[in-house]
Amino acid sequence: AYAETLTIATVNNGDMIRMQGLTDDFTEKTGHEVEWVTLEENVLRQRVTQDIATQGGQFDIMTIGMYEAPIWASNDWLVALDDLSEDYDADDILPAMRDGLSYEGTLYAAPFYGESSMIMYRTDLMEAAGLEMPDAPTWDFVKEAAIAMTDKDNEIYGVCLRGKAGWGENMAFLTAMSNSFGARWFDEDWNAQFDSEAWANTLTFYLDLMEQAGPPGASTNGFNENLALFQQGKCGMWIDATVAASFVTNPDDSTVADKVDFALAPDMGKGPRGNWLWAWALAIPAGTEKEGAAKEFIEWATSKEYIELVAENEGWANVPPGARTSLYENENYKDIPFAQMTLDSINSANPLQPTVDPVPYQGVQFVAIPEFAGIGTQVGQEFSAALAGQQTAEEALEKAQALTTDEMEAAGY
Amino acid sequence: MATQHSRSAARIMMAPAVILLLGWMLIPLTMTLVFSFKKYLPMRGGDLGWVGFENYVRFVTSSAFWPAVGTTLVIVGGVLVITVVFGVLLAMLLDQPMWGQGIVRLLVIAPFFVMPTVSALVWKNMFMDPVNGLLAHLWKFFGAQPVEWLSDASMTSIIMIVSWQWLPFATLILLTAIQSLDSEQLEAAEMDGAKPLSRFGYIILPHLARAITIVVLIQTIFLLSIFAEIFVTTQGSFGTRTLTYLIFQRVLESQNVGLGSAGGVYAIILANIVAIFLMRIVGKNLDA
Amino acid sequence: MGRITLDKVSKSFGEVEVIPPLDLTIDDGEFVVFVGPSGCGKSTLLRLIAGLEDVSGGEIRIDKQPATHLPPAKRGLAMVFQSYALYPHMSVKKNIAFPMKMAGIPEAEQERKIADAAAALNLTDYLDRRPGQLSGGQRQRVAIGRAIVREPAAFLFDEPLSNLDAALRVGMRMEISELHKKLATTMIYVTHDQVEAMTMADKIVVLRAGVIEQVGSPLELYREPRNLFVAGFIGSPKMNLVTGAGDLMQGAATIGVRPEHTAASKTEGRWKGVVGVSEHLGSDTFLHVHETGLAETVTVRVGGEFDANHGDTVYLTPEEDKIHRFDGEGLRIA
Amino acid sequence: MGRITLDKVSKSFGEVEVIPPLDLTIDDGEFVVFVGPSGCGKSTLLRLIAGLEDVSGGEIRIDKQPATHLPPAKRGLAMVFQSYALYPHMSVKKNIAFPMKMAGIPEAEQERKIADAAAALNLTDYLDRRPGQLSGGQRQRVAIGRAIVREPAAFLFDEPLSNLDAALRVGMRMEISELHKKLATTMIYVTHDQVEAMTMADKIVVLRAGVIEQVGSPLELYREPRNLFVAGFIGSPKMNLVTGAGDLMQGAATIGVRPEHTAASKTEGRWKGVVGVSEHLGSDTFLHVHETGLAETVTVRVGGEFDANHGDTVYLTPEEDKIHRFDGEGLRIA
Amino acid sequence: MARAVTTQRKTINTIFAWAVGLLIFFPILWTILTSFKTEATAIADPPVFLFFDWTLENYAVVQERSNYMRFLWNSVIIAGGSTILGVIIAVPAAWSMAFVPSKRTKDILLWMLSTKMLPAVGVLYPIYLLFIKLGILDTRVGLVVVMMLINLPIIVWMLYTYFKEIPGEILEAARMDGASLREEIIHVLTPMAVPGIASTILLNFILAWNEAFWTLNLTAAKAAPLTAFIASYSSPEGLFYAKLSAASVMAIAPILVMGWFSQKQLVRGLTFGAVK
Ligand SMILES: Nc1ncnc2c1ncn2[C@@H]1O[C@H](COP(=O)(O)OP(=O)(O)OP(=O)(O)O)[C@@H](O)[C@H]1O
Ligand SMILES: Nc1ncnc2c1ncn2[C@@H]1O[C@H](COP(=O)(O)OP(=O)(O)OP(=O)(O)O)[C@@H](O)[C@H]1O
Ligand SMILES: [Mg+2]
Ligand SMILES: [Mg+2]
Repeated sequence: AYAETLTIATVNNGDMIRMQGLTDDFTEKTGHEVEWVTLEENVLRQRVTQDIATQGGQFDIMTIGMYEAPIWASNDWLVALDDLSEDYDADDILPAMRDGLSYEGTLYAAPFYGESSMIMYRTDLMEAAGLEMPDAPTWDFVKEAAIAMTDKDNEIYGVCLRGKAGWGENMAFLTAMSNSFGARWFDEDWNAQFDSEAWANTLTFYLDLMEQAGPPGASTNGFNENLALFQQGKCGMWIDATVAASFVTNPDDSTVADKVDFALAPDMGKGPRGNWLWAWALAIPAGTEKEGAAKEFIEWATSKEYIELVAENEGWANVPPGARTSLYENENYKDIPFAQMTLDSINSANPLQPTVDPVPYQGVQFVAIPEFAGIGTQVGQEFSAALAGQQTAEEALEKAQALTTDEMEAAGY
Repeated sequence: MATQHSRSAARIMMAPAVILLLGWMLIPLTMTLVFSFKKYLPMRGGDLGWVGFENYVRFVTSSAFWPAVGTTLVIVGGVLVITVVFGVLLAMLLDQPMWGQGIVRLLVIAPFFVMPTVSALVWKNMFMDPVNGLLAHLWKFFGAQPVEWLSDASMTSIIMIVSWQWLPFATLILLTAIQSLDSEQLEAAEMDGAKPLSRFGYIILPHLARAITIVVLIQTIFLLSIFAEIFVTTQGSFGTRTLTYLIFQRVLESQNVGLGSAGGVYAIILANIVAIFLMRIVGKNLDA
Repeated sequence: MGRITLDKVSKSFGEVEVIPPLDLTIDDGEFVVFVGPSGCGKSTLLRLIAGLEDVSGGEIRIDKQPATHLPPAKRGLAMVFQSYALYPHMSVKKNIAFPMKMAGIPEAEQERKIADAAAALNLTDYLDRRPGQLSGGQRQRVAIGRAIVREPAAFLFDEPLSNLDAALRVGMRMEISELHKKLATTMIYVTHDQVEAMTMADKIVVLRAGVIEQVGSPLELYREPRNLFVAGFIGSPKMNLVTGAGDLMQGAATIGVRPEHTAASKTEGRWKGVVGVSEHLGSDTFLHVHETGLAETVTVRVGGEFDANHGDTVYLTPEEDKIHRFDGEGLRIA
Repeated sequence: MGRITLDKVSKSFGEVEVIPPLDLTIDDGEFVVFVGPSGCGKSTLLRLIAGLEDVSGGEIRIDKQPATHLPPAKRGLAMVFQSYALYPHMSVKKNIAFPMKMAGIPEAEQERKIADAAAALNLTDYLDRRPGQLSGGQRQRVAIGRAIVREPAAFLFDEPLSNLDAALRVGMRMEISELHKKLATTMIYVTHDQVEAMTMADKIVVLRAGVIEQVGSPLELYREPRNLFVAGFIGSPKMNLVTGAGDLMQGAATIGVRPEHTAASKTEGRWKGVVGVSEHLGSDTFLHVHETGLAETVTVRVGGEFDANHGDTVYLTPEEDKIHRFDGEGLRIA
Repeated sequence: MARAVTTQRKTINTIFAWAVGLLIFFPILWTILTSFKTEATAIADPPVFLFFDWTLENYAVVQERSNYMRFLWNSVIIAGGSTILGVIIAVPAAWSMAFVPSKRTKDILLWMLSTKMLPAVGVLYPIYLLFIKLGILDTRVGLVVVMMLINLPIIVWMLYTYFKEIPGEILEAARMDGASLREEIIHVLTPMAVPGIASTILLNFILAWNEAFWTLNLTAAKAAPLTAFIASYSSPEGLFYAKLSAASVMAIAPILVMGWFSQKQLVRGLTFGAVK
C-alpha cells in the first residue's frame, strides 16, 4: 500500500491530544500521514453528523461515541471492523464497550478510551464531616454527606454535578441518575415518561441537593467547569466521568491531588446505579477511498502497543483507560489508584438493560435513536432552567414531556 | 448623463454581481423550499416523501417557536438600543479635544476585530464564570453575591457580549458623522441661546439620524443571524434560543431537515419583514 | 443700543498672534464692513465680538457694558454665517423660531414675529419647506430671519454672500442694505469683496494681517487711500500703480491712477501703448493696455462706443488732479 | 476645421422636452457663448455637441461630417468642465498627457506637447504637482491644457469660471480670450454670467427653455435686443423696463432704458423719484430710485461725484435715442 | 474652525475618554495578560493583574498542538481571496449603479443587501450537498466563493456609496479624452476611489476573517482557517483559561494589528455613505 494522507476528526480531549502528539510513530510505521481536525465536542458532533448524513466524505476517520455507533451502523454509514488483524486482539476489548459499539453483533467503532462515572470525593472533607464513604453509597448518603461538607463562606460546596444543558452534559448525568431512581425515557410503546413519579423524584432530589450543597452557577457547569472547581478544592464530591480521576490526582494541575478517593456511583437500592457508560471510539465512514489506511490507523491507535507507547512517554496514569481488559491485568496499571474503581464502574453498567422497567431502546445515559440528540438537549435545557431557578421541577417536567412527545411524533413514532 | 452605449454597458457590468447573487439566493432557497415540503430525515434514510405543509404547521405550533421569535427580536432590539445609545455618547466623548485621541480610538475599535467565537469564549469563561470569572471576583470584592450571568441573566449576558462587539462599529460611524457636522451650526445654535443639552437634542441628534439609520440597518442584518455567541455560551438554554438557533437545533441536532427547512423559510420571511421595514426607513433616509 | 467698543483686543492661537492689540469703536446703527485679503483675521475679529472665541487680551464692551466674558447668547448679538448654518432638519419656520424657543418666548408671540420676519423677507410661501429645498438666496434670507427675530443689538455677518452666484449676490446685497435702512440696527459685515464693501458700508475697516490699515467711509477710502495696500484694494478694476512716469511723479515712489480717471484716444495722449484685451460690456469698455513702459498692464475704462481691438495702438492720459502719490514706504503723500 | 452645425437637434429626458428642435451653425474659429438662465438647457446643448448625451432627434455635423452617432472621443472636440474634472490622482503632467496616452501618441511627442502647453499656460513649474495642490486658477489652466494638447476641432467650456472667486474670474476670463486669439480654434462657451458673455464672445446665443431667443454679436444684443427677455438679460445693471411713460411710449407696450443711458439731476428732469439705496463704487454711483410711477425701481448710473442719499428726491431723464421699444408680445419694434 | 479649548476641559475629557477606552479594551487586554500566565495563576483568587511570572509556555503548547501557520495562511487566503474577488466583481456593478442609475437601481441594491439576511443555518444543508456535488468541500476555492457571495452585497454597497461621491464629470472628461470604458474604470475611477476601495477591502477582510459558521462547516483539515483553530481550544478537559487565551490571542492578533494600522482608512470607510 502506498502512503496516504488520512483526515481524522477528533475531539479536543486530553487523550486525543496526546494521540496527536504521538502520530509520528504511526507515520513511521506505516508511511501514512495524518491530518488532524480537532474540535470541541459540540462542534465535532455537529460536523461529523452533518458530514456522514450527507455523505460528504471529508473525513477518513471520525471520532464518535457509543450513541452514534449503532445508529450510524444501522444506516450502513460505517465500515464494519470485523476483519481486524490477529495481533490486534479484538476480543480483548471490554465486553461492555464492545456491546455498546456494535450493531447486530458486529463491531463498527473501535474504543479509544472508555469511561463510566463514579464519585470522586475529598477524604479530608469527608473526615472533617465525620462521615465515611462506603464503596457503594446510596443517594441518601450522598446527600447527607454533601450537606455536611458544604461551607459556602469558604467556597466549599458539598457536591458538584453537571447542570449545563446538553444531552451529553446534564442529561448524561440525569438520565443515568434517573435509571437508579427507577425512571425511564420511554415505555415499550415509545411514550415519553416524564410524567412519571420516578422522574419527579429524580429531578426533585437533584434540584434539592444542588440547592443545598451545589456551587453557584451550577446550571452552566459541565465537565470542565466542575473539573476546575474540584481541582481548586471547591467541591466535596463530584460525580462524573471516570477519566476525571487522572486529572484530579495529577499534582501539576490539582491542588487536592493527594486528598481524593473514589466510590461507585450511588444507587437507590433498585438495581441500577447512577453511572453511565461511554466510549470515544474511532470509526470509518463508508465510502472512503482510504479504508485500508484508515483501518491501519485504528489498529494502531486502539492497540495494546499504543497503550504501552503512551505509558512510555507519559506514564501509566495517562494511558487511555477503559477500553481493554488487558490493561487492567497489567501489573504496572494496578498501582494506579483509580484503576479498579473505573473497571468496576464500567462493569456495573448495562447498556442493553439500563433501567428497572423494560425499555425499547439501548443506552445507559442516552437513548440510541437518532432523535435523541435533539430531544435530549432540549429536555436538558428545561432541567437546566429549573436548576437556575427559572422554573419549578413540575414545570420543567411538563415541558419536557410535551416537547418529547412532540418530537417523537414529528419523527413518526 | 447616459448615452445608449453607456446604458447597455451598465447592464452588462451589473450582470455578474446580479447573477451570482441571484444564484446564491435562489439555488439554496429552492432546495430549502423543496426540503420543507418533505419528510427529510437523513438519519432515517433521507428523503421520505412529500408531506405538504406538515413541517410548516409543526414548526409554528411547536412551543419553542414564538419564544424564539421573541428572543430574536429582544436580542436584536437590545443590542441596537445599547450600541446606538452608547455609540452616540461615546462618539460625542471621542469628538472632544483630548490627549491621545488616536490611542483611545484604537482601544475602542479593538473589539470589532475579535472573532465572535473568541469573544464569546472569553466573556463566558474569563468574565462571566460565576466562580472564576473576573466579574464574580469583582462582585465578591464589593461583598456581593456573584451573578450567575449565563443562567440568571442569560439574555442580558448575550446582549452584553454582542453589544461589546458591535459598539465600536456604531461608535465609529457616529463619530465620523459627528465630525461632519458643520461647526457653524453649533455656533449658530449657541448664538441662538441653546444650552448644551438643547444643542444635543436639536442639532446633533437630528444630524446623526442618517448615520443611526445605517448603523441600525447594517447591524440588524448581522444580528438577525448571530449564532456563534449563543452556540458558545448558552447553547440556547435559559430562554436564549433565537430563531436561528431553533433552526440549527432542528436541522443539526435533531437531524430533521424538512422541519428545519420549514423553519428556515420562516426565518427568511421574518428577515424580509424586518428588511422591508428597515428599507423603507433607510431608503427614505438615504435619499435625503 | 448697539455701540460696540474694542479696547486693545488681541487674539493668539497658540504661539501665533493673529490679531495684535487693536482698538475699534462701532457706533450704534452703523453699518461697518471689515475687508481684507483671505486670512487677515476678519472672521476671527467677528468671532471675538460674537463671543465664539475668547480674547487673548483686551476688553470688549457692548453698549458700555463689559462683555468680554459673557457667553455668546448673552451678548444680544445675532450672527449670520457664511454657510448660513441653517438647521437642515427643521422647516424654515422652525429655524426662525429656534432662538425664540430657546429663549422661552410664548408661542403666540413667536408666531407673530415669524410672520413679520417672513413678510419682511418674502419668505411667507416657504415657511414649511426645509432649507434643502430652498435656493441660495432664500436660505440666506432664512438665516437673516433667524437673526432678526431676536431683535439683537447688532447683526454680525460673515461673508454671507460668498456662496451665491453673481446675480443673486447683487440682489441680496441690496436687500441687506435696505434691511439696514429699515431696522437701523448696528451691522458688522465681513467680506473680502471690495464691491460689497463699497456699496454697503457706512464705514469700512481695512485689515491686513490683523492690523487695521484704514478706517473710513467708502468714498474716503476711494479718494484718499492711506497707503498702497488700501489703494490697491479699494476700487474695481484696480487702480493702476505705476513707477517711472516722469514729471508726474513729483517725488513720489509710486503713483496710482484709477482706470476711470484715465482717458484714451486713438491719436494722442501722454502715454502710448498697445491694446491687449478689450472687454466690451456695452455700457463701458475696458482696455488692457500693454507696452506702456509703466507697468505690465494699464487698465482704462472708456465709453461703450470706443472701438479698439487687440493690437491697436492707443494713447492714454491720466487726469492729473486724480493722481494718488505714495512714498517709498507706500504711504500716501498728502 | 471646426464648423459645427446643428440641424433640428432636439432632446427629451423621458417625457420632458428640454430642447425643442433647434438649428444653429457655429463657424470655424468663432467664439460662441451660450447664455441663459439656470436650467434653460445650455449644458444639455453642449453635452449633445460633445456626444455625452444622445440626441432625441436631428443631426449634428462637425466639419460637414455627420457626427450624430459618433462617440465623444471620436468627435475631435475637447471639453473643459465646470468642476475642472481633473484626475486628482495624477500629476499635472499626467493629467495633460492622459488624452494623448489614450490616443497612443509616442512618448516623445507627448513630452513636447506637454512642454508647449505648459509654457503657454504658465504651468511649467507645477507639472509635478497634484491638482489638489493647485489654486483654482491653476486648476482651470490644467483643464485647458488637457484640452489643448488634443488639438481639437473645437473647445467646449461649461461654466468654467463659476467656481472661481470674483478677482480670479476676471483674470481667467482674459486668459481664455487671449488663448482664443492665439489658437483661433472654435470655442463654445456656456455661462449664465452675462458679463462673461459680453466680454468674451464673438457671437452670443441666448437660450430660454431650450429655445434660441437671439443670436448675434455682444454689441448687437446690447444695442438691439430682439425681445424683452434678451433686453433684460444683457447689460448690467439690468435695463429698466417701464410702462406708462407717456409720450415716450410711442405706441410700445413697454419701453426699456439702460441705467447708463439715463441722466440724473437733483433739480429737474423728466421723471421724478425718491432714492432708495445708492451704491457708491467710487468710480460710479448707482441710484435705485423708487416712486417714479414707472416701475418698482429704476436704476440709474451716475458719476462717482453725484451725491444722493436715501430719501432724496431726484429727477431722471432718459436719452431718447437710446430707448428700446417693445410690443405687447414683448418683441422689439424696429 | 474649531474653538480653542481650555486645558482643564481637555484634561477632564482625556481622563474620561481613556477610562472608557480602557474599559472597552479590557477584555482583550485581560486575555492577552492571561495568555502569559500559568493555568493556576489564570484562575488565582484574587486575580493577579501584572505581577506574575510571565511565561510563554501556553503559546508553545498551542503551537505544538496545531499547525498555527496553516490555519493562519488559510484565513489570509480565504479572507483576502474572497475580498479581492468580490471587489473585482463589485466594481463594474457599482459603476453601473452609481453612474448610470435607473429607476430600479435602489431596488437592486436593497435586494442585494437582503440576500445577506438569508439565515445561514437554514441553507446549510443545501449548500453542503451542493458543495459535495461540486467537490469543493474543504477547499479554499469553495470558501473563497462562499465568503465572496456573502460579502458581495456589502462590497457593492460600499463601493456604490464611494463612487457616487466621485463627480460624473471626471468620467465624462476621460470619455472625451478618448478613454474606453475599461480604461475609464482602470485609469480614472479605480485610482480615484482608492481610499474607498481600501476601506471596503479592509472591512470585508475583517468580516470574512471573523465569519465562523461557513468556514467551520465547510472545511475539515485542508482549508480550515483560524475559526476552526479556535474551535479546538474552546473547552478541553482540565484547566484551560491560559491556553484558551493564548489561542485567542493568536487567532485575533493578526487582524487586530492589521486593523489598528489601517484604522484611518477603515474608519473613513465604515460610514456606508452615512456621512456626506
Ligand atoms: N482655530 C484656529 N487655530 C489656529 N489658527 C487659526 C484658527 N482660526 C483661524 N486661524 C488663523 O488665523 C488667521 C486668521 O483667520 P480668519 O479666519 O480670521 O481669516 P479671514 O480673514 O476670515 O479669512 P477668509 O477671508 O479666508 O475667511 C489665519 O491665518 C488662520 O489660519
Ligand atoms: N439627466 C437628466 N434627466 C432629466 N432631466 C435633466 C437631466 N439633465 C438635465 N435635465 C433637465 O434639463 C433642463 C436643462 O438642464 P441643463 O443642465 O442643460 O441647464 P443649464 O442651462 O446648464 O443650467 P445651469 O445654468 O443651472 O447649469 C433642466 O430643467 C434639467 O432639470
Ligand atoms: Mg473668514
Ligand atoms: Mg449647466
